Amino acid sequence: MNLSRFVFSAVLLLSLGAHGVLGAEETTGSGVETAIMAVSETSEPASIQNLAQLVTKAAEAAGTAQDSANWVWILLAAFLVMFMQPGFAMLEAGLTRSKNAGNIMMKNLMDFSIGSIAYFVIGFGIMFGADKLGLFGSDGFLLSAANTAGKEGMWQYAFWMFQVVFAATAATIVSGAMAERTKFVGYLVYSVCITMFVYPVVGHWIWGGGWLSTLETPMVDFAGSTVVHSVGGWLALCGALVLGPRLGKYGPNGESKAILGHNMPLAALGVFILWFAWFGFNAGSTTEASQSIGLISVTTNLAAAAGAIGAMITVWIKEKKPDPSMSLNGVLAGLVAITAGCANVSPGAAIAIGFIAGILVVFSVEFIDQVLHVDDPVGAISVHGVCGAWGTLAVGLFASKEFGGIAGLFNGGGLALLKSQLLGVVTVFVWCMVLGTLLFLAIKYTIGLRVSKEDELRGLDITEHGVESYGGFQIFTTD
Amino acid sequence: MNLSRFVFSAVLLLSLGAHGVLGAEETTGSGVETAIMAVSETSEPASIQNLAQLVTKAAEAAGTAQDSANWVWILLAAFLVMFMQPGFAMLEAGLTRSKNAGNIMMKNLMDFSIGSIAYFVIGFGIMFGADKLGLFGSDGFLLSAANTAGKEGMWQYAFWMFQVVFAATAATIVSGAMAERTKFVGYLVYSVCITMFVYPVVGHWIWGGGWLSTLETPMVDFAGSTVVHSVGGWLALCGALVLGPRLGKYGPNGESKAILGHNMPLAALGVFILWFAWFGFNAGSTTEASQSIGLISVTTNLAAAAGAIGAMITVWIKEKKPDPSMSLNGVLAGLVAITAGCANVSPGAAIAIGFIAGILVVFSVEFIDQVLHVDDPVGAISVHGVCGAWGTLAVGLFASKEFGGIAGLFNGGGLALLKSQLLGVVTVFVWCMVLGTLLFLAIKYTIGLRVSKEDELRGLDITEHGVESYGGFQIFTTD
Amino acid sequence: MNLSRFVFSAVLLLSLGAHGVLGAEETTGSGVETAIMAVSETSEPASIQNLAQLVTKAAEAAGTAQDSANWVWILLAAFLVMFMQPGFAMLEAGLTRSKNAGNIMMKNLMDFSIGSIAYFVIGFGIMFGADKLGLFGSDGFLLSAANTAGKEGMWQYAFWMFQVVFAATAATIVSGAMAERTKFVGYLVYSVCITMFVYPVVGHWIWGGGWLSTLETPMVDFAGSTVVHSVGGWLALCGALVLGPRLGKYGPNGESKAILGHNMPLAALGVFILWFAWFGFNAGSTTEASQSIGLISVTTNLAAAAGAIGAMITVWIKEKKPDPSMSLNGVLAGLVAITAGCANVSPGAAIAIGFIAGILVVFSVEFIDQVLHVDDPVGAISVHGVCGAWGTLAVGLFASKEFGGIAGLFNGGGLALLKSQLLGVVTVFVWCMVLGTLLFLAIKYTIGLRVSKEDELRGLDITEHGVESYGGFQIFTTD
Amino acid sequence: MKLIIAYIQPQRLTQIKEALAKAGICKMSVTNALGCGQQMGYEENYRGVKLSVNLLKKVRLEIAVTEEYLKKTVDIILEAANTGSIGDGKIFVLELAECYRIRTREKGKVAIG
Amino acid sequence: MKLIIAYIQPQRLTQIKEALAKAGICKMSVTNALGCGQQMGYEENYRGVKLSVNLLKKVRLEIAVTEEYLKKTVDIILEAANTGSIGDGKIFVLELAECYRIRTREKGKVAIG
Amino acid sequence: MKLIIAYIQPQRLTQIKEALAKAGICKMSVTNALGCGQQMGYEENYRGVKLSVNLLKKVRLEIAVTEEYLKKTVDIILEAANTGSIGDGKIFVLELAECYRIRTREKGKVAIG
Ligand SMILES: Nc1ncnc2c1ncn2[C@@H]1O[C@H](COP(=O)(O)OP(=O)(O)O)[C@@H](O)[C@H]1O
Ligand SMILES: Nc1ncnc2c1ncn2[C@@H]1O[C@H](COP(=O)(O)OP(=O)(O)O)[C@@H](O)[C@H]1O
Ligand SMILES: Nc1ncnc2c1ncn2[C@@H]1O[C@H](COP(=O)(O)OP(=O)(O)O)[C@@H](O)[C@H]1O
Repeated sequence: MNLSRFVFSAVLLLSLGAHGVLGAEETTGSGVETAIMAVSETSEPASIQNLAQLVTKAAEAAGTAQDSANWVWILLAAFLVMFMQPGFAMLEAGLTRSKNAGNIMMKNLMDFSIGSIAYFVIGFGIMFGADKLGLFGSDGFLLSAANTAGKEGMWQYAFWMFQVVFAATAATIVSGAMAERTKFVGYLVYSVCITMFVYPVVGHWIWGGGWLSTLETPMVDFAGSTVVHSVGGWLALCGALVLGPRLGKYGPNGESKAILGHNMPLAALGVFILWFAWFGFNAGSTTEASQSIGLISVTTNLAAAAGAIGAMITVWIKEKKPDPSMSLNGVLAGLVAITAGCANVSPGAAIAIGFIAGILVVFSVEFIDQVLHVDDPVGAISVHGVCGAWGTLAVGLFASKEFGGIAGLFNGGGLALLKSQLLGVVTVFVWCMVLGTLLFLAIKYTIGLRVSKEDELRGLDITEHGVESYGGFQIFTTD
Repeated sequence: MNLSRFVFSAVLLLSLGAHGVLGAEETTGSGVETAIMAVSETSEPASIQNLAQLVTKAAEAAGTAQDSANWVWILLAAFLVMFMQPGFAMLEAGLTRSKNAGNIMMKNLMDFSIGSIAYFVIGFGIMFGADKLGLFGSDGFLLSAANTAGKEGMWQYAFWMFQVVFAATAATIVSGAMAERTKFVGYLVYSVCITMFVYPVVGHWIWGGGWLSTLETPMVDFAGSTVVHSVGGWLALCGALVLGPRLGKYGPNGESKAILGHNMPLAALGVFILWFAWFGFNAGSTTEASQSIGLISVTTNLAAAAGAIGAMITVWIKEKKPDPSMSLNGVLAGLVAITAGCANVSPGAAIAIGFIAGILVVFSVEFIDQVLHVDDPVGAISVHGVCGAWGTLAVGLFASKEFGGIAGLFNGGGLALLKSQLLGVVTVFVWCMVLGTLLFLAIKYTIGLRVSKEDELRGLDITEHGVESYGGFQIFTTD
Repeated sequence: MNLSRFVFSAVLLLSLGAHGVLGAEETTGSGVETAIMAVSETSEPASIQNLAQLVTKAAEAAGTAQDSANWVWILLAAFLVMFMQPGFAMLEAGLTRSKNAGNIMMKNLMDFSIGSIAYFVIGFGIMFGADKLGLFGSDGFLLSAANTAGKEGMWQYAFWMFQVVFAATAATIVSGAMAERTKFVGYLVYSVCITMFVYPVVGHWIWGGGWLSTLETPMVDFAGSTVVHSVGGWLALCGALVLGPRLGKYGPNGESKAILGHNMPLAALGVFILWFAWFGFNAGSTTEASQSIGLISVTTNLAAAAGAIGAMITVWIKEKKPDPSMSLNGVLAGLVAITAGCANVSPGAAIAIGFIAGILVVFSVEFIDQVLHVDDPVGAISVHGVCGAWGTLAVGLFASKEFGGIAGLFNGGGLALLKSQLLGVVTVFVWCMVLGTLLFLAIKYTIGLRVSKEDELRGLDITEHGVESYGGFQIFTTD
Repeated sequence: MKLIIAYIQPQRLTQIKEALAKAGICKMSVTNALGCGQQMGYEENYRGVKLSVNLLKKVRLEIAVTEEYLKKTVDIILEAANTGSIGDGKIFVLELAECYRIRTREKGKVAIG
Repeated sequence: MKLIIAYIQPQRLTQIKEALAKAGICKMSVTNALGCGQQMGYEENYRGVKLSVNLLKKVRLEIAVTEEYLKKTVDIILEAANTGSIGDGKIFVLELAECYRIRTREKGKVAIG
Repeated sequence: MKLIIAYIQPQRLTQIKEALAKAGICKMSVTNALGCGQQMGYEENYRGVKLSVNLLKKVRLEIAVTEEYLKKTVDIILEAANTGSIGDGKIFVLELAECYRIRTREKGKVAIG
């Protein structure tokens, strides 16, 4: 009969469709045969009962296929965000001196390594575990919520993978502002503390069901302008403050001196890598293969572009030359700023947010350097702290119902959202400044945060790691 | 009753399957509960009516899952193509002198940045807007065809993201041929013009429903050997012609002199990045997660490999040594050549196309340098222009019904396709040469296209951007 | 009637869902219209017959959607693994001297290029063709099993793409141990032999249905600790043995001398790229978009992190300084070690496996250098050979039923698995050492394996490729 | 006329340059050099192997002066380059037979400054 | 015998080498140097901070000659190195007490060329 | 006192340093240099264009010695630097008018070693 043929093929196809979940051992080819055999054995007559069963299976298969797409997407995104590590490493190395390049590599390598373990053991639980008082999570340590029994348990692995790379990003940001003078062992200690505690707490507040996400108008920080970038930026500020400027950075009268980076192509490569990886950061923050990932990629890209343009024009006007390192900072400024609102604003608004961030970053870098006299070799405080705050507030201005379901001030949403955003920005600032200052002071007065004057002059590569980074190259250094 | 249980679970699973479109805010975990509740509330008795409804939902879920895969694929491809920017930047910097490395970074950074905005405002509309006379598109500016109301509107965002990175690639190709002597502000201007107008018009002809795509035998340029690469290559030729050679490139008797690149590992890194990213370029041009992406990746990879081998052998025979920079060009030659036909030819044909491209690029580089006396530091004209043309014509020779549904000369398809390919190659050449020459001359006689002799000698890093790229490194330069 | 409306929409949606397989030419937009038209034409009354047909189509669409996800995943993974090539190239170049950097680029470029062709022509058939005696495959050369007729044929393309990048990885590993003294033409020859024969045979034994995969307790090497890495590592050992140490590597009394690498940031970039790409290597080895890819990514990441920590601590204790190059080796040690068991062990076990690998690699590097006096500039033998063997054995210890369905010694599985693992490790070691020694000796006594003393002193860049890699840079070399 | 060659610690270059400039000695040539002397170098450790580095980074100054500036120049360098620790470097003074300014083809004392 | 030390503009090296070769002077040693003199340097601007660069890239030639070649060599350099603008450089001539060719252990005038 | 300048093949540096050290001459300054002489250079080929490289890598030693050490030093270098092939380099000896040790402000012979 015709019908049973259909039923058989349906079962066959369903099995095929579903075989994505059968386990990895099985090859695609063999899946087909198994299915055919299964069908041959169960050739019962077609009935509405059978049909219903088949519909269920079809639905199951469709669900599984969507799950597969979700898994692929979140892991692709996680891999991309992991790739931010070399992005930051190359940028930081490029904008500092050659005598510290190996130390920078070690820092970026080890903060991700130690951070991965720390986030596995403690951080993830604090961020996404069962909420306590709206302040922190309290279970799920050691990935205990994950298991291989079913989809939910399996999802935990994928989700953790995505979250750990975010945690490592927050930690690695700090490194840039403290470059060229921080003791390696001190670096390791504060890096662990950040991934294990300081960052996860903020993450819990905003993403993990904590108090900022349960406000009447919950704070919107889609991919983490505040959660990741501001946290990194403000901690960088604490670190640079406690640490003090590099030798020779400020003259006797407090005038700022330029300390040139040693490798512009490396720095640019870093920024290109970051731009590339940021698509995973923002569009991946859907954590599923929804259709909004296209829109998010567009806003992300336009903001980055506008940020570069904004910074280049600003520095061109101010300093008469289009400074490469500032333009690179402009890209990151745009990216950091759009991170909070990438799913909530129009492409046009994304350009505005990015462009303003690009302008802001130039003034901020000069202000922090020349007025505050805080020495931040790569501009991390301005890029991540200041532009992260700006981007978070910008959601309160530019958010549009059409995109993310909630409207900001400029789109008729009134001040409600802006207030929540401001509240988030301020409390996270306070949290980071307090915790950060305590943390860095504690390290300073115990194991030590800064290398000796001689070590700084000779460079951390030799003094901290016993090896030069550019063996054979003649490098002219007068300090 | 048994049936209703099935129905319930079907609804449950459908909801799960479909939850990929529910918006990003919602976490996977909560989706399950919502679905269960929905089912409990609507526990009507099972009937054929219900069943049909469920089938619809199952079908809907399957469609959504496929959409998800498509979205993931096109965006993955777009990200990869975006990553071509550092590929080109590193290659160009590596093959030129250290005194211009920062300028090259700025050019590649800013052409993508400004190009993104220009393509958003104007270019995309000209390329894909409603056709006028088969020549250009006329609406869809500022992404006005995109919206969040439904799938089609959402798709526009993803599609734009994929297209903008192609536009930027065309623009950035030009940079290499004009390296080490172009005024930065002139660069910015022509770069905008290319992304905004010159490239989108050609794109419209071939991909946007323009006249070359409506020929009786439409031209086949699957991923853009002509649309992207030849356009870039011919514009590079115009640029290099108008600009003239670098100081010291040709001796008093017209003999060509070697100007060594400064960083071979950087150049090689660039080519490896481009090879990696090219999979997005070619296989992504399906714009959907179809099964042909495997085949396209295979042809792409084999052609690249054959191109490298072809170029290495050729230069080894001609010059007695396997020159690294030529072998790197060979990879790109193979990649550029297979781009048009990657979905239309067999793996064996791909090897042939790539291998010939590899041979071609060596002779072309030497011809353009030593006979035409056009100074193209990185070989962009040969790689993108010449091999782009070769690859486009090769489709007319090697295309096979089995792969892309249309046959070329060698597979019994006669001359029809070859003629269309030739027509496309020639008209695009003419269009680019005319527009390009006008454009570069206009810039030359207004804001200026070339830096002064002194600036060229000192290097563009210091004169155009006020900063050295390799601070501290002792670099021996006699020019 | 209500029902037929549902049927229509179902058909419509199914067409949409399935349109991913319709071929690449068709744009997404036009797919919709086609489907609507198709429905309008076939508006027959709804019946159980129709419904069954629709269910079949829904199931088909779901299957297709899952296929799409599988295709996307395996290709994404293949692209990532391809990206290992620059990873290895940068690492190897960074840890060796500047005078050989261009040669290293050429080697890595050409082994992938020539290897791609060799694996296409011969290797793939030997690895996955019809089994002969459990020892090698015997058909499927030139990708003859692939075709565009249906899913199975199409899958072959995708599968080949994934496999070729693995083959190239095995070949490229050898390069590092033989760096700075190998004749380029000799390199090309052995590289082809490895991709064409030595590697595919082992691949067949373990992955292609050969004897190690048909043991009572089949050997488990999920992503290739043995198949890829040990093969590469042991061949590297043969190569380094036959070749002898670099000039000046050992003093007159056999004391080992340090030969510094020339570019630490480049080496670190290489390792970061490898870490990133390794997610494709391991999680991609499911070859389908199953839910286990999350878990595999987690174990991979944790083992890499633990490897870095293990190596850093070990070298810190032994040598008083946290050596960057050893820490970089530690990452790779962890990654290589987890490769066999990434789908079969718990995250906690992954940390243990990686950490031990990190310790092991430090001792192994020093033992091979200072006791065996085998000169391996980048530590390839220790990283890939030794840690590959360790990782393979570790599956026999740490495997857990919960994860991959089979238990190792520590989880109540007894010695069965460990024995199979040991058998695999030993036989692959013997195979590689015998074949490798024959191969390298054959090359040595025919075309020659090592460059002359003068060429080695001047560097292979100039003598083998006629060009310097760092034009203009002042490099102080005393050898 | 004399040609003064001085090997100094790199980090003292700026200081010396400033001190000399104050005394009206603004012309000099600088190269980077490696020095080996009493300052014994240091031991690095690369991949488990000891590596003794005994060529240390120095900066080499070359300053042509007239006799009248000689003492001043030497004194200033002795002053500004002194850190008091081993490795501070040396000053060598050579007889300068002739000196030309390429631009003007001037010769002798006038060409020096 | 004399030892000629010349600081020149980098871009003139090729020209000078060719001119000297034509006159039969093919032996010389070259190092890169940084010079500071009347040519005041320039100001860069890095991340908003002024940076004055006053050590400019020069090339340093060292040529040992016999007395008879002295004038010729100096004249050729004066000629070929001259661009007429500040920063063209200097030529210093020192007395050369002795000269050896390592390969042959020759000594004195014969060892020079 | 004398100032010895020696241009040597880079690969001989270690050997020479060791030989000198054995003879108690441990102080010297080293720079990298490019040399052009009888050793004609070589031809590279870059992207199909001939490129003649005639500046070859050399290492330049500068050793200040007292008269008594002069012959010993020169002999050791002549010995240890000799490979017997063209390009082995030269030794130049200059009169050293004065010498100062910056650290101690010592002057003359005592300052040399
Ligand atoms: N006799 C010499 N010839 C050449 N250079 C010397 C000589 N003595 C010292 N130098 C240079 O001076 C530097 C400092 O010398 P060193 O002996 O370490 O310190 P100090 O002069 O303070 O005792 C050395 O690194 C070397 O560059
Ligand atoms: N007295 C000096 N001692 C050492 N080097 C000098 C001296 N005077 C000039 N030079 C070298 O010559 C270069 C050119 O000198 P400068 O004064 O700028 O130009 P000019 O000689 O044309 O007036 C300087 O950069 C420096 O390298
Ligand atoms: N007259 C010279 N002046 C300066 N440097 C010289 C002179 N002659 C030789 N040299 C240096 O010595 C090196 C070796 O000289 P070359 O003529 O090639 O070999 P050889 O001395 O064995 O004949 C040259 O590369 C150069 O650096």
